[in-house]
Amino acid sequence: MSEKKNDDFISYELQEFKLFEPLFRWARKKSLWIVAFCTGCGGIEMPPLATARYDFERFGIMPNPAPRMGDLFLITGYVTPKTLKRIIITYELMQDPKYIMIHGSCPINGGVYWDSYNVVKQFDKYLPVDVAIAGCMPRAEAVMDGIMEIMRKIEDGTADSWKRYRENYEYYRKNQDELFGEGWREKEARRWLAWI
Amino acid sequence: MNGQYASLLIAIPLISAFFVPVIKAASKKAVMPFLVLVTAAQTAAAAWVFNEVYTTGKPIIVMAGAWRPPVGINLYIGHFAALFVFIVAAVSFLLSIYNFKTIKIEPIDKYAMLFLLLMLGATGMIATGDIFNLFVFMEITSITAYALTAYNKTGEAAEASMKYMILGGIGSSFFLIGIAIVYGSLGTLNMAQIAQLAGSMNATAAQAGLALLIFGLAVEAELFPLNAWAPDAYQAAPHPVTVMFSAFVVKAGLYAAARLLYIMQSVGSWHSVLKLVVIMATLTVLVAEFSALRQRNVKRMIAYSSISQVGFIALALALGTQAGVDAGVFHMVNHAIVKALLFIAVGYVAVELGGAEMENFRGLGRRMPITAFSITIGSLAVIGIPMFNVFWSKLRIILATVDVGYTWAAALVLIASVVEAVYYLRLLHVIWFEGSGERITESAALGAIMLLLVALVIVIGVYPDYVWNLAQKAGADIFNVAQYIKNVPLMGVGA
Amino acid sequence: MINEVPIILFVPIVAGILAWVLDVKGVRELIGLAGAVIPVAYLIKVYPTVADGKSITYALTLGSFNMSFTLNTMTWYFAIIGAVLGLTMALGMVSTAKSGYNWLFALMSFTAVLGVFTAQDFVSFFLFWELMTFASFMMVLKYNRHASLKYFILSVIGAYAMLLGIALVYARTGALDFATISQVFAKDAQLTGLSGMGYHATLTFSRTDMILLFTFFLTAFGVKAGAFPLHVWAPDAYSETDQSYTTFFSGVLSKAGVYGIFYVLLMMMGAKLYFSLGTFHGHPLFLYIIAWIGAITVVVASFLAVLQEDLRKLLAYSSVGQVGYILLAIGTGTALGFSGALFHVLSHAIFKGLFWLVTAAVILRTGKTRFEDFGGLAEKMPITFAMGLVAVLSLAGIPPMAGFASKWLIYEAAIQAHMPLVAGAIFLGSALAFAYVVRFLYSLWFGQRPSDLDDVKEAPAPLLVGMGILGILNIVFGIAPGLVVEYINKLFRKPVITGNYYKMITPNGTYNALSVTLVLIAGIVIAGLLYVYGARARKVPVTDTYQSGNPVTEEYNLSIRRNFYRPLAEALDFWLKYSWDRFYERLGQLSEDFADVLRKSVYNGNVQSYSWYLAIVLLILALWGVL
Amino acid sequence: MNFDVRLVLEVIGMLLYATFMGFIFMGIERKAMARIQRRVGPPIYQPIIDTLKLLGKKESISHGFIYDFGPIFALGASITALLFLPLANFQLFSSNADLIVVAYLLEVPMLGIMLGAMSSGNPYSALGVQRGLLTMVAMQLPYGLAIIAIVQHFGTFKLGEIVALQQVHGWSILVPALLLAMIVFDIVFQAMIGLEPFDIITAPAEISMGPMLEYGGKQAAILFTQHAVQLFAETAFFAILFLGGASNLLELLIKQIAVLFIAIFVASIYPRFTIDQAAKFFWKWPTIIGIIAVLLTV
Amino acid sequence: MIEISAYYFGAIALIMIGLYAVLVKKNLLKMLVGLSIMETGVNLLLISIGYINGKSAPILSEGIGPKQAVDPIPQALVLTAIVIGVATTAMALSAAIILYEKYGTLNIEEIRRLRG
Repeated sequence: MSEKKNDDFISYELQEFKLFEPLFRWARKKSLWIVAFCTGCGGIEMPPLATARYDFERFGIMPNPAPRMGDLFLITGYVTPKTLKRIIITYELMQDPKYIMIHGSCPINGGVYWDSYNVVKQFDKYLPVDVAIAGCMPRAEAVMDGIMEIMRKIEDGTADSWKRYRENYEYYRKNQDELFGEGWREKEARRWLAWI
Repeated sequence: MNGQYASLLIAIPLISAFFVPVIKAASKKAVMPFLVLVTAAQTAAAAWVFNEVYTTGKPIIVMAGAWRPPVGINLYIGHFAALFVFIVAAVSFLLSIYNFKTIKIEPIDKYAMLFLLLMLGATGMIATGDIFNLFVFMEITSITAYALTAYNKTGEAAEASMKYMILGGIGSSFFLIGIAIVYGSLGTLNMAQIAQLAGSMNATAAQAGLALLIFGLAVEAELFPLNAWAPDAYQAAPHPVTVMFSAFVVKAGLYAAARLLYIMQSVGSWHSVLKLVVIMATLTVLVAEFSALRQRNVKRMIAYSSISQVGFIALALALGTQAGVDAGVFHMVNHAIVKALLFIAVGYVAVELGGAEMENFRGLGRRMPITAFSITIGSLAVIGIPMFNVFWSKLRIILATVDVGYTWAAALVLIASVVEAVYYLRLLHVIWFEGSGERITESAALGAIMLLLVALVIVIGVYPDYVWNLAQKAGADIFNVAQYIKNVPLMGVGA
Repeated sequence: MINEVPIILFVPIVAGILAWVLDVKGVRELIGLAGAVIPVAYLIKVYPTVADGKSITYALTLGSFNMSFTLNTMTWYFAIIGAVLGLTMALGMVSTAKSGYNWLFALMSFTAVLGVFTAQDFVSFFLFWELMTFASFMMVLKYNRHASLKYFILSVIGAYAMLLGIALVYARTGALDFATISQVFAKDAQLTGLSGMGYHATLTFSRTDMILLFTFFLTAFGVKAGAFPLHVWAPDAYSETDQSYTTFFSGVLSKAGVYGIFYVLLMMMGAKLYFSLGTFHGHPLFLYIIAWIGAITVVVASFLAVLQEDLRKLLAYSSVGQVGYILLAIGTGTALGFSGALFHVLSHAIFKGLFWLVTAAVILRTGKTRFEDFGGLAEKMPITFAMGLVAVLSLAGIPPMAGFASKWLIYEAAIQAHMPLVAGAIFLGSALAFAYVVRFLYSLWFGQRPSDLDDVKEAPAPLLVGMGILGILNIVFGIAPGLVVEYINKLFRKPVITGNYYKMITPNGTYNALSVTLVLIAGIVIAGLLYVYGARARKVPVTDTYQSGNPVTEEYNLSIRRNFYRPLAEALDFWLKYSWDRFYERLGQLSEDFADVLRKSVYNGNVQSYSWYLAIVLLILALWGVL
Repeated sequence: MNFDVRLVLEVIGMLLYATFMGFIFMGIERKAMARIQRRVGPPIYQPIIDTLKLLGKKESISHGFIYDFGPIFALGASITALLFLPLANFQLFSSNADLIVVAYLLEVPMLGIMLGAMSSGNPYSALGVQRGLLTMVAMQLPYGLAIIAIVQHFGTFKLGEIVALQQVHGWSILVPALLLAMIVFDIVFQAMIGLEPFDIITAPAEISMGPMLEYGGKQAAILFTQHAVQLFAETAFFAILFLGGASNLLELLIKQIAVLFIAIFVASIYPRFTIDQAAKFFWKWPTIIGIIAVLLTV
Repeated sequence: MIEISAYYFGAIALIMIGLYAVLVKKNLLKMLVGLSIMETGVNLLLISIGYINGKSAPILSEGIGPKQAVDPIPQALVLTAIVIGVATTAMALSAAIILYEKYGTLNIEEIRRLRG
């Protein structure tokens, strides 16, 4: 399954909108839909952002449970290999252009789990990242700032993690396979068959 | 040709019956062929009579010793009798062939004798014009029937025969009392004369006489609850005998009952007797159908079905209208054909597969296709599927019943018919869609007989007009008593 | 000129018998097909005559009953529906029927139905009615004894109820042909109306008679139409037979019941029933009863259809429900309602016929019937799927389809007749119809395909032809409902619904099918422009969907195959405790037990008790006063 | 049908207007909801941005023909439903179809969405489909009763005539029976536009948007547009049936927004029903009120 | 023509006794005896119908013409009936023998293999 799909995914030719591209770029900036993968403690920073005090909805940001429609993938804390598998799969479901923002120290360098055998130390080895917010935990203001940053990057076209993922797919794939082993998707899928 | 030759109908079987021992003395193997010969002769005679009656449109009156009735005893072969004597003879002829396959138990000569006498009794009951003569023929029929029922010599056979005897004995005793009362008050035994005089009869005597006559015949005619002997006798009797019971013995009883009912229609209590018979007939249909519902023995099941059909006929005959009687006669003909077919086929299966239990019928469609096909057609006909003969007569009966106002009776017998459909269709499913087994070669002669009857069923079903016309004439013969009186050349005495 | 009627009537059964007797593969199919094509051809041939309002009559005398069969405006309508469905059935059976047995009884029921539709007297009506019951029963018996017996018992109860009714009519009028009886009823109705106004008249039929007649005939036709609570046979019988045959069985045979109600109860004795039974809130009482029976049938059958787990059962219950619509429309008692009913007879026949053909194809190719075994067939059987989609759209009543046109008429009729609750039942029923067709779509065609269905092939050509005929009819009559409406207007001899081929105008409403179609197409084009502008789509497999981030393979079950509408069952659990089916089963069981008790106690084997019976009868004779 | 330039222009204009206003309605919905929660909320034109963004996605996937056809069909059907409504002084095609047709057309988009959702093969989508259909089953009875009450009261199916009669005799809701019908219709309306307490279909936190889950990019954009058109059509339908229609677009707009606000207020107060609760609810009070309404109007 | 005479009562009494035996006695033979008694009663009834008080037997002899004799027909009938009765009884008894062989009893309540 995975082999065929990923070939398609790479060979797929992205649509270029010539005339309306600026309009769409503006729209992308103003309408970031979050696929929140609330791992770790960062997830708790989301409710203040969404509610009356900070209210990110005024920037058009909206949590959206459907990854196909999502734009911004928020990784809000440490990532274990097990969660990373899900993150990769969900990320590949999202449609270009898509952005990743990592949140807190743990995905950047392992943070307090720097010596844990079971935490992914360097998230951007596996998936490309647009904005990383340092801190343990970053406060809501910092997160807002990160969001502002990503909006600015979208506007000037430097939020290009999705392009990088396509271009350097071999690299990311190699790292993923190194971590999980070859054919991990099938293995993972089959693991749960026994439970059903 | 002189109409008096019609007395051959009585003479042939009677004389041949006495010749059976002689034949047996010559060669035991010749008994069965002799039976075929006699029944063929009888059929020929009956066919001639049938043709004669229906072409001239006049009944044949045979006067014993050329004495005019009521002094002499007469045979009255009207439209009905001609038709039924022919049916009796024809069915007997078919059965005489069937006998080869089914009758293995000795003494065959006795069987042959009884067979002929049973045929004679039924013929006589239908043909006679004298009430006591009717009793005599009825007793001939009964006694031969008792004997034939017990013929298999098993305990069951003897038991069934015994039941039949006790009930039949009581019934005939009361019938005789009825005759006594009628004779006592009218001084005549001739049916035409009774019809003539019935109006002037002492009311009490007439009521009692009529009721007892009908009671006595109802035992023979299998009306509920007087029919308790019937399923046992049907089940235990040899297969050809069962066919005879169902095809014409009971019909003879019914005919006699109907004839007596209608010749005494000027009796004061006539309508209440009719009503009583209607109730009994309806109950007969209901109880018999329900009893058949869970039968495991197919022969017994069909016996119950036969009883219920007889109930139908009785219902039709007791309606007291021309339409009812016509329908009843039509149903009699159809029922004789269909039940002969069914009992022949089932009996054949029982002979081949060692019993008429439901289990033996599993996969019959593959094992004995012709027999299975015959049973199928027969069953479908009995249920009243269109394109088969019984449909028409059932339709006629229901129309006639409601016409008289017995809607409840029609409703009840129709409910019973639903039950009938259920068990027959279960049987069909067992035959065609369950189980399997090795193919059995079927006898060509029996196959031919069954297919002949099947063809009759279908032909009458598709084109009922001819038989319906016969039935109408025969029905008029029973219903139109004035014509009956006119037809019999009474001597001007007794009145 | 040879009379066409006997040819139309008897060709199928003769072909059936030939097919059964010859029973050679190839030959029997050809004969059977010919037997189904000829009636259609002849019916089309006589169309000009019939459309002019003339009729073609064929009479024969059988068993001294005068029988006559007529093709007139009314009967032609039903006959052509029957014949076209019969043709598609035959096309389907070329692929699905494995023996001459099927051909014999399928074509026998074809003849029987045409006979019922064209009969002009009660004897031939009853004869063909019984034949129809019998032939269809035999088709079921081969597959399932229990279902067939249930069907047969109920049908025979119905048929016998009808027989009683016929006998009662015969007893009162002495006639069996429709013309005379209609006259008697009409005259009697006038007299009843007069006697209601204080004028004394001797009536042929009393009020009791009419109640009896109504009960008898309603039972008879209700059973065949599958009306609540006599519907229990239908789901089993429709599902347990050759599915190609069910095309005809559910599409046409159930219409015989409708035809009976329409012809006998309404056209023949309607006025008399109206005067004898009176009114209820301004509606004729007998029509009110029919309308409510229809409404309850719609609701109950549709709910049950939604909860089915078997493809055939779902469609069978749906058939029952759709016939409920027709009854309901008849029950409105207005010309509009009758038009709606007649139109729905046609549209139900074509869309449900199409459904059953699709089912036949699917079952033929997969050999499965339960929803849990299906999935993802749309890729494997694209044409069949397209036809299934047409049927779904038509049944769900999506506007430019035949199903909508007729349903719309029924809505209008029911609301205009001021039967609000009955009309509410239609709304509920149509939502339920939506729900169950989606079940059909989802479980069969979409979602993940079980691995054992990977080598399923497209349906065989004859089946596709049959489907094509019905599919095209669905679309044509949907876009141009006027074609049908015009003909129906001829039946009433006045324009009940005006308009042109595309437009139907009732007194208070309009529906222009063509404009709806065009606007819908325009809308789809507009939407399509958006689609075309967007990024080119990349085809992904079913496993490439969001499963909360879990990786899945084809071995996972990604479809909800079982208990799709479980929450509905939970919401309805109180009502689902009661079942008419179980009630009848128990009744049957009880009567069998009763039969056992009866037989064991009456025929107890003791000759002495038998003697007692004799004595008791003697006693009764004495008490009766005759002894 | 004659080719009528004016009509075509009107249609195009109305489509643009309705789509735009529909988006604005969706924005109002979000904005008002935010204000009720004491948030600033997105700009009122936010749904337009969202739709543009979705349309501007550079990638798109498909699960097969029906997956693509579903949303297109839904949008087409919504447009159709819209064009058969008499919108203020624009009659468009409304003389060609009546109340029943429009009521049906308003349900057709549902089928399109269901078709697409089902063909994606996602179990969450299937659950959404199931819930959507069950909601429809549940709400259809009171919905039907409300419509029947209207028709019985006015004695016609033609929307134009219903509006005209209301202009003469006053709004429907001034009639007691129709007020009851309006209450019923309003409850049903909540489910029709998919707001709490009947947003069981999408239920974002439970089944991840239900039927829409697998849609992204252009298909989602089409679905958003469809929702906008549908919202406009449904509010207009409400206004036409119960609030006396309108003589110009502004009046219509005011009435539509009034209807919308009621829905928003209700939605922001109530939590979500489970599906069987919803069914039981719909078959209890709304049905009873509906029956009273129709019996009063017989 | 019917006059109430003592014979009638006798006949009816015999019939009733016979019927009683059939209805009540469990022994098959007793039932058959009852049946015979009944037949006798019937025959007596038949005879007594033809009997005219004070007339002689219907045998044509000297001094006894048709006018002096009782009605001869019932007597002829009874002769026939007796013959029939004998035949029936004989049949019944032979069946009883078989029954006893097969069932080992003559109790009618135990001879009920055929039922239902």
